[in-house]
Amino acid sequence: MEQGSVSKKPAVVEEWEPRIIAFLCNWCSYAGADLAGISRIQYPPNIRVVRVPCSSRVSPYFIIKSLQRGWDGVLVSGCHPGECHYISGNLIARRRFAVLKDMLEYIGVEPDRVNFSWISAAEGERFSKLVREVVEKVKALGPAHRLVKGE
Amino acid sequence: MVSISNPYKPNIAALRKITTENNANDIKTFEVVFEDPDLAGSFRYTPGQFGMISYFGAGECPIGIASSPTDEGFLEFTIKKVGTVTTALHNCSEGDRIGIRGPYGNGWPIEAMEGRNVVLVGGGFAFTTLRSLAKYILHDDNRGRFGDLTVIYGARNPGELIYKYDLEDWEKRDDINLIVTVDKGDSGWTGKEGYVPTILKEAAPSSKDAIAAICGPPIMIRFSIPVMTELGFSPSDILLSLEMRMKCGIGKCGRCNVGSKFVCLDGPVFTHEELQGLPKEY
Amino acid sequence: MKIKIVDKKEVPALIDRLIERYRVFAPVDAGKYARLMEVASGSEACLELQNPKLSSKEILFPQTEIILRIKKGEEGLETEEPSENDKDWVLFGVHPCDAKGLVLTDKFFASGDYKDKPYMDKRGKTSIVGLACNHPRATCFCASVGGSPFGKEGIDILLVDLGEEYLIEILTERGERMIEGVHGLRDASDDDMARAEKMSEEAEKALQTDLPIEGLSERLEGMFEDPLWDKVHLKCVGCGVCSYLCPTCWCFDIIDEETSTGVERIRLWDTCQFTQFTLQGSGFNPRPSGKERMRQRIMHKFCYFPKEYGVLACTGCGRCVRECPVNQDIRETIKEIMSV
Amino acid sequence: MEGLGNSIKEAAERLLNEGDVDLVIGYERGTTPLRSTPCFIRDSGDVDRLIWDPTCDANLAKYLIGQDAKIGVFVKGCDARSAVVCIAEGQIDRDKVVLIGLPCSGVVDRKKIDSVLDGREILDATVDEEKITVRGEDFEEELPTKNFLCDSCLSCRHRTPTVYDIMIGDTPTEEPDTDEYAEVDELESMTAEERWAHFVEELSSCIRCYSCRNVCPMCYCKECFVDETMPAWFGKTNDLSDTMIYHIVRSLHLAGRCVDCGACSRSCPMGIDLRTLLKKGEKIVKERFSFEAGMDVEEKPVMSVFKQEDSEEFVI
Repeated sequence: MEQGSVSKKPAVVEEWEPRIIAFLCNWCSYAGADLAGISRIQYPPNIRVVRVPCSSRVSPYFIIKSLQRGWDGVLVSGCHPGECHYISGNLIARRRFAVLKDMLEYIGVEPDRVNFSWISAAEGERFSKLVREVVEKVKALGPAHRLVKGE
Repeated sequence: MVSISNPYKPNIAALRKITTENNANDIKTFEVVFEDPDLAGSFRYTPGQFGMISYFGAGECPIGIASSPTDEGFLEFTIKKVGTVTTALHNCSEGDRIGIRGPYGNGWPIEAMEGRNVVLVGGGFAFTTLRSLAKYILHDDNRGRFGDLTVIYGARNPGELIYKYDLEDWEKRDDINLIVTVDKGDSGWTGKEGYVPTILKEAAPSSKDAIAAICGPPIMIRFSIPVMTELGFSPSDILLSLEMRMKCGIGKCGRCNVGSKFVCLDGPVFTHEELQGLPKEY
Repeated sequence: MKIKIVDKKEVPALIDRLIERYRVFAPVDAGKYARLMEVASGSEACLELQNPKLSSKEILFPQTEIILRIKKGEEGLETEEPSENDKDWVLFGVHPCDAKGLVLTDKFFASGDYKDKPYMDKRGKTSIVGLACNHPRATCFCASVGGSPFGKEGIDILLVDLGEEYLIEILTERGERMIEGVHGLRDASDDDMARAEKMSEEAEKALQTDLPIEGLSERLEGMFEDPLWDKVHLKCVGCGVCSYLCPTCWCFDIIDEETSTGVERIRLWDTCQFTQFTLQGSGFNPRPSGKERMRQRIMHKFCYFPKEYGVLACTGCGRCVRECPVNQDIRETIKEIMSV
Repeated sequence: MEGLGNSIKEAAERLLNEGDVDLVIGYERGTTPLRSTPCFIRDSGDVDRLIWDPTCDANLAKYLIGQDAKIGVFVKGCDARSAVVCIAEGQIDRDKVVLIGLPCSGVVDRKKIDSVLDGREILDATVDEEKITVRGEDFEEELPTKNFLCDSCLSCRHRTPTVYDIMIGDTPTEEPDTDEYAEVDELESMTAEERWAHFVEELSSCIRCYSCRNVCPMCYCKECFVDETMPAWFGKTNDLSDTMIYHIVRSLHLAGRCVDCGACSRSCPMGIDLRTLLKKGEKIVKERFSFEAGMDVEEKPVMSVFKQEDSEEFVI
């Protein structure tokens, strides 16, 4: 673009898309996500999936480190209570997530940034709805700043 | 205000060759060449000195220089995969760039060794700077300045022996008395078996007009020194290279402070006599 | 030696004059304690408070400092040193024990073949305006370790609080340069100087100097294996309070942190009291418990450093006595050592 | 108070003389006004050093971790609960510890006292349960002890040790009037931005000296998560994000384990109020799992068990 002529190209304001990290338990939620894919169910591409053996494998370090690294949202999904492949993994994790969610909210991190859900291997449709819901909520919050390093 | 050079600024170097040294392949030798050509020529060091190796993003760690000053144009570092930086280095491939600061430390006292018989006792992968010293002594320009050279080197098992290619060359030479041992042999092993201190006692190198250098795990050192003393080596003729946690390499960060000495500045090589004067905190 | 007088209400203006030519760091009232910070105007400085919570070390040897930036450029790596080529600095209102601390820090970081450039660059452009201590605290013991409440070591201009005014004693040529742009200072009268002298004596008297320092270094030399060390450390929990607040603790750690633009090599405070300070890759730790660590801190300050530099590595500021969570009092430790 | 002084010494003397313990850990007079300091007594001849008054604020349960000697330790209500948590978590062998309960009615907060003296230095002080007398260069003032107790003590619900082998004096009875979650409730009523601003302001002066971690009996990890290098989860510098995360994660590790003894806030050289952070962890666990730390040696740690009916309203 020489200095002289300035052509009026429509300013494509690239709409900000949130980046969301999703920890999916291998036996249920990951399978649910897989089912959504196989059944060609559309859902926003904002999530990046990390497969974990069980929702109880997700330590608060993973979630807080993700927030620190600038992920705009975190989703952790495991088997429904009672259906855990390891019997009580999700039940132990449920207490941990409850304390973590309350504490992060207390510190001032927006509640919708960190989400927990139970998705079974058969709930492909529900998984896609969940992802859409989380993406909408995080998009409403805007880019993450609190706890982000180097902000 | 006179501007002083920054001792923390590393020189960039490229990994030209990476050779795995042991079967467990957690010990590799890295052949390194400085990017800045005239630095390659001016990087003067003596055997026993160490460099601070940087893997940018992981940090720095002190590694003894394994090559001999007689090797032109490159440096060698033998590194065991233990912590963050060493793991990052082990994941490197040839051509990758690292940083090198140094050379640091006093190194083996070459002048004190000239004209005398030299006994080198090494254990495990701490044999690196002794190998540097041995290669230096064996080099044609230097061999004449030293008397008999005895090298006793041991490792846990044959797979853990490093610098096998050097050991083979040294076996063929007649101006070096090489004794290699392993704590526990395996089917293919035909050489000596036994801990280094016992083999040292067996070999019983004469202490007449001789100086000894020991470098290995603390337990090997603890049991070798009494043998040396029995053989008549005086505390001032037993040299040791200390292994301490280091971060700066230039005597400022305080980690390697033992008594009023800094192992990175006043060491890592100390005579047994000097060590007797230092508090037992190494 | 020129001695001036300035009214207390003129001091903020004096600092504003300095701010025009220097970056000025002065004690600021941080609510629960005083803290040395950069001031944008003289009115922010508060000279009435006691010694700041952390010593002046935190300005010239900050807790976290980038010593190198590594950019992953196209043709490989470039290292770049952050350089603050801004105005010269002035540390204003520094008590003599902190100024002495900086003298010892200079001695250490400038010694040997390798100068600590990050510190030396800052120290080289820094002038010190000292503030004499009219009311030393019960926990201060500078006089017992070779200092004094009106000490001048490491100070370019010394202020003495005479009540309504400050006596200004210009001690060095750096001090001259600082005072050049400042007018409206009248010369001190003999009476002023006499009052200052009397205050100095009173301050000296107020300090308790019964600490047996004489012969401490020599005594410690032979005490490495003494059973005293088994008792002395028992209540210490191994935190970093005494080292981080101390003007003469300089140990540091170097780590790399990755950023979006490359890698930052960061120097940060560390202390021999932490468990991992001397922990080796093999798992061996020459100082495995609190006993060895406390012994190291005492031996380094009162035996090893004096042997190497001929002066104690303690300025008697009393911060470790006041702030230790379990009231481990270094004065008691010294007395125990001398009574063994 | 004087009667208690003697019974403390007698209890220690008997334990040492009868060989029930090799060591007694208690409090002795500190070296600066209003200070006590932990003391370790092996010879019964030294029991005279032992004291008990509202300046005895260290949590001595800290010194029981990793000990194999038989130890007699003086514990306030909160310290005893710390010992219970550590026993329940297998860090202290109950048979090797003789818990000597102290009748505590709160310990003084030196920072509160300093804040009313505006900079004047205390040269001498005497303290009892009614009043604190502070003397300086040119002043002497009497302060009602109850107005200068630590926040933890003002709302303490467990003055009597939940577990003890010997009780010195009679067990304290009166219940405090202040609500223990007043500060937490106040913060909860704020907006997220205000709460975030509060914690940024409070934690930004942290110098990572780890006195809060090192005085806490619950922090006994061989290698703390901040010291880990493989992987290095969070940074070790006093960068704001890393520092806040250190305190947040520590409060997560203490949820359902912290007994609100206040030792961390008292130890902080920068005067940071860590209590409003840790008290939230305690409240969450109490409301969600109706569990209170350090009440029963047999009860399993709350975060290592679960119930089917645990609340999950936060799960979407």
